[in-house]
Amino acid sequence: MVALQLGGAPAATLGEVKNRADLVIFWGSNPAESHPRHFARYSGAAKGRMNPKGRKDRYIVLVDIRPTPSVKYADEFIQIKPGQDFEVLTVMRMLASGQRPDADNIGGVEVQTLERLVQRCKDARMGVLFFGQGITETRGKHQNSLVIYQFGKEMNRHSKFLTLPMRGHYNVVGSGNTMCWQTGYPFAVNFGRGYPQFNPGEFSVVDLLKRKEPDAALIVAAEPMDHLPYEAARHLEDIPTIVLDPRETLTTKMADVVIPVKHAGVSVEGTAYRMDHIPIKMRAVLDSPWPKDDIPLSTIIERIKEIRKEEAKT
Amino acid sequence: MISLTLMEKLSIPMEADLITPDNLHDKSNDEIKRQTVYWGNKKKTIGDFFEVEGEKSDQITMVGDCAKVKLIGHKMSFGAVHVQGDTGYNTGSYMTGGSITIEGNTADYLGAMMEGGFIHLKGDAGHFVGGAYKGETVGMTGGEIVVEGNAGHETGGFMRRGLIGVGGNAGDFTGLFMLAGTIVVLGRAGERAGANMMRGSIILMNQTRLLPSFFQNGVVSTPAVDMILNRLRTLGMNPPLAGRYVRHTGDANTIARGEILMRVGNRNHVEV
Amino acid sequence: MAIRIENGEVIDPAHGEDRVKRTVHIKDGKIVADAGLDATVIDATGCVVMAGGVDIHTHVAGPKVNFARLMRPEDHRYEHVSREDGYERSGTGGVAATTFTTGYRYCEMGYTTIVEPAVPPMGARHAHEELVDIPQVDKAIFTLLGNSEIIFQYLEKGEMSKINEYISWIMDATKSYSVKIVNPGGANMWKYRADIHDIDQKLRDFDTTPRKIVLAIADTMATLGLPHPLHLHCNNLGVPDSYKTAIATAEAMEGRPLHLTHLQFSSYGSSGKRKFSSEAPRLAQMVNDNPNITIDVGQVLFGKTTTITADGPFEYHLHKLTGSKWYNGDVECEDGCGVVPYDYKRKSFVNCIQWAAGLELFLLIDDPWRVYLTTDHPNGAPFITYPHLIRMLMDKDFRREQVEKISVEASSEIPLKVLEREYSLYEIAIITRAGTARRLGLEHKGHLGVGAHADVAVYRIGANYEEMFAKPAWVLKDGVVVAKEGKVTRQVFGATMYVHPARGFADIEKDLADFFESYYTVNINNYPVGLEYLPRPELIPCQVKQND
Amino acid sequence: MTAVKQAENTTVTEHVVCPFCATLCDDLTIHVHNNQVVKVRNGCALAKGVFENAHKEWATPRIGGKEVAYDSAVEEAAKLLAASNNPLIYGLSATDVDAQKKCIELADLIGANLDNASSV
Repeated sequence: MVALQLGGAPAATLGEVKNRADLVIFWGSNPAESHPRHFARYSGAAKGRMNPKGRKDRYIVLVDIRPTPSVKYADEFIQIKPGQDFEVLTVMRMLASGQRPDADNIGGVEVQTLERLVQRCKDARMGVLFFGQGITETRGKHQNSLVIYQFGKEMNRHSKFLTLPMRGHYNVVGSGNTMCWQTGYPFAVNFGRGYPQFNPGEFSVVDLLKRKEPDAALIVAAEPMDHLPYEAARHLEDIPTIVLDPRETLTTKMADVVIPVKHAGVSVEGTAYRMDHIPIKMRAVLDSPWPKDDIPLSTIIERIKEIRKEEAKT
Repeated sequence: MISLTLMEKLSIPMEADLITPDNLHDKSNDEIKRQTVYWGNKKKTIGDFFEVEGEKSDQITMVGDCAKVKLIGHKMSFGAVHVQGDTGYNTGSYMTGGSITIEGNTADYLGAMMEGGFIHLKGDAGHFVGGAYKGETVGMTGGEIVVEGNAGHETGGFMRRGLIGVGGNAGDFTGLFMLAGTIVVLGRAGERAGANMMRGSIILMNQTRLLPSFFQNGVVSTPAVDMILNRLRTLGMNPPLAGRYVRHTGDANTIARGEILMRVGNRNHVEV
Repeated sequence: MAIRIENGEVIDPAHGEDRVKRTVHIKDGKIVADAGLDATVIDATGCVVMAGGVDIHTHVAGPKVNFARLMRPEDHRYEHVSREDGYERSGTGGVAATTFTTGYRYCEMGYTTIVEPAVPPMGARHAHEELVDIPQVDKAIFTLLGNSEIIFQYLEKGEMSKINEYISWIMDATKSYSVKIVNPGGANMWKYRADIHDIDQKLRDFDTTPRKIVLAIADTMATLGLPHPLHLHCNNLGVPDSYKTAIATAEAMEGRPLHLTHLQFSSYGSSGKRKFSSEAPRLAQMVNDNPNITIDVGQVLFGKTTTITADGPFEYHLHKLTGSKWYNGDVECEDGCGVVPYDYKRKSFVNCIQWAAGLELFLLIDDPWRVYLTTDHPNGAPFITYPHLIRMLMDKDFRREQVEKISVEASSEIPLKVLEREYSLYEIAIITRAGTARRLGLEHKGHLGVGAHADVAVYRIGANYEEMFAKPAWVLKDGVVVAKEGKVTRQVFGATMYVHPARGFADIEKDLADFFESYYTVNINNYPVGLEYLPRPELIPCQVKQND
Repeated sequence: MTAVKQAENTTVTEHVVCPFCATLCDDLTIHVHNNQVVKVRNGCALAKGVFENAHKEWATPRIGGKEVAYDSAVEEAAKLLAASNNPLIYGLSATDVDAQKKCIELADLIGANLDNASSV
């Protein structure tokens, strides 16, 4: 996200990958385990307008620090040393503009191998680079995403080239979009002064909790006790914590207040955004005795307005 | 001198962008007490948190652990702020003149988007010293920052003019996207210094691994470097003088007019 | 609830009223003949009373607008709307403002209806989710169809009835109001990193041309009786000699109704020392000669903005030119989009020509009913600059002052220098509400006749026209006062207007199922946007001609 | 209608969207018997996990670990948040847009910090 804010990106919806991409690179991403049907529906075997034979019409490259179950779907596997993505991509940018580094091996990869890969990108009808947590959560973080976007943008001088992040939670893209149209920012927002301020680090969840700054927390459809670093999550044990969730989780077990809600996409309809920003309306298949989560949230909003009015009177 | 003494250590942070000589210099102590600060989600006043003493002045002294006090010296253009303790986020951001001295440590974004003036930090800084806020493509455009302790990642990111000296170590991506200006690190710099830099100079007193997009380009010993180090000396640092530097130019993925000078040998270097 | 607006000078061009002193009666959200004696009285002494503004083309919602917000946090950092100032919801401003802020700011200028003109069908659900969060105004979206591969397939086979059926289906599936074409065929070619340069150039994947695309869609729109005609962004936009393409496109229409949008961006020639010139006078002549054509200007004003368009190749061109940030978002089977920040500078020769060309269009097109005030928000400038633009049109001395500030080299080349025309308040009312409402086919908007929606703006005649139009004394939405002295006083939500054209031209169910299966990644059963996405839907009827 | 009642207490729903990862596959067919998912067609192993376990371990309204009436839990939440000087609202990534909008409205109202999984 921060990388996108710095330079933008060449992107497209996944159907473009299905219809036109003849070169697909997965970088720091293991779709076989994290997004099992991505390959069949969009990126690998999917048949499309210019790819009538599906898998046979595509060359697939996997770049990672170790072989993963996704390797068997790839034509080529490039193994790089952990934490060297930024260096490798920096060299790919150089190679794309006709420059060579002084070294023959960068991050555990022969420069010749990278040269071949860059040439493939240049020759592609449409090249796509999907990147995952293996690159966005290692040393360099958003700078790694940024160098990918830079490579992708520069590659558009030679070929149609797209760079697309593999997002995790099913509606994390929706939360970014909704926050963006209401506040201008996709995450890490603070309303303390009566208007939205944005500053990752200053206002992002892990840092706030590590610094023990919040004095109450409302957790909506998330599992901080499981997903956040413990040194951050443990502050939730010290402050009043309210959790809205359909199911019992580690977080509901420690919460001070638990409000059960319908499970979006399972027991209630609702809009979610796919990783390529396409909104889809989810369906419901089960009944649930609890209301949809926006209903208790609305009640809380109305109650707080009443409490504020009462306070103002006294 | 105006003296602000923090009455109680804070756990919830406060935005105190009105604590600048520009805003306080002509106010009585009672007026100062009535100035707005934002504490968490509440609108409060300086008087709610600080004892205010002294007389009208363009010198402000802050006493106490101000680690949760953000935006001290925000947009200040003259006078001096002296903090006898730590400060919070965004200290001296958008500052155009005057000076800030901090006896302790500070959080991220020290002197971010700074245009002029001087910041002297005795302790450690967070990330993005003299940096740019997210989305901005130009960071510090003038002024000088001295960090005696360590600095975090992306020190001097997007810097366009000015001088940053780090006495201790610096994190990764020092001088990221640097457009011009000078950064000196007396301790060790982390990885990927100068990534995407276009122009400007990064002077490192210790060896560090550079990106493959930097090319070695001779050994230099220039009066220009000595001038910069002398300047740091007058600003209270203790850099080694008279040395030779291996010159690396880059970043090859930009116009590549930047330089990273790495000192040959490491005699005299300050071990942190 | 009843209101009488008394002592004001009514300007209602739809009824030929020019500063007529009369009372405007309002009851139950409508203009009525008599609001009764117990009506609340607004004393509009010293004010003009107009219908609420109707913006025919403003990018305020949908995927690419949100990318513009996402990509530019620095655009929001310095401007905000705060709850401390009494607003119900906070937000951030800058050129791509947040939804609530957008609604408040339009309202505070006296606008009550806005149209988001460029939503790819797959983005319709997103656009409607955002429209729900834009308060104070009625709104609608246009669907982008100029690069639809489904239409291209039918065009190859000459199956017009299937195109009729598909467009009727897609209007319903997207709950949109009309059709927009952006760079017909160009976004499709951009999927190969190519573009279209001539209206008779063949596409790569399909045996068709921009000319055929535009004509087929225009004919379908007439057959379906959509209230607003084809809304077209021409090929070759933004480059020297773009005016030739605009003229060729207009001629190709052979008298069919056409709205050329942000024509300013298509009004460049290649003469002069710098091979870049304003050909606005020629285009103005073309509009004057062709009564089937209306335009909105897309005025450029100096300052920083963000360009947002479905014209993917144009944005790449701009990115290469400026080195700015660049977002590209191709949409499968449908269209594309690009986002690039831009800074229009008084020192830039090209920017000055662009600035002048827009004003020349305003001043040289004779019939105000066929030229509308827009900045193609935010492409030429953010919409909050409208009052400044109005002053430039109404006050020739002020305009001359502005001309003196631009690049000397440019100022010597622009025809603008000799234009003396000044818009009257009556004409401003036409280009900002009466004309746009009429061209949109909104019978209940843009005027103050009995039966109209009681969307009213009361402007106090002040020191200059910029101040006058920046802060109306009162704004009413559906008969309720929602802003006073240029400040929102009450949060309300308007309707979302949409059409539901007739069906039954052909059977395309199997075609669509096959097409979706083959080329889309979204299940056709999950594709259409239901009415539940429009909390306040307003169905606008289609006018099918009986003799067709 | 895509949900078809097949037998007593059994429904089959087609074109179901999988709320697990951001691939958001929308071609699942789900068989439900007695309000339990008994069969998932087209879904990957992760999707099966979501649907087949959906009826297990439902949360209950609680305050301090003790089960309470639903409204009491909501009321307690409102009181806690109203009293907070620096609240945090976190999550949003695994629910729908309506809930996300309400979270933002609430954060705006109470001057909260608001974050989602993008920052983690």
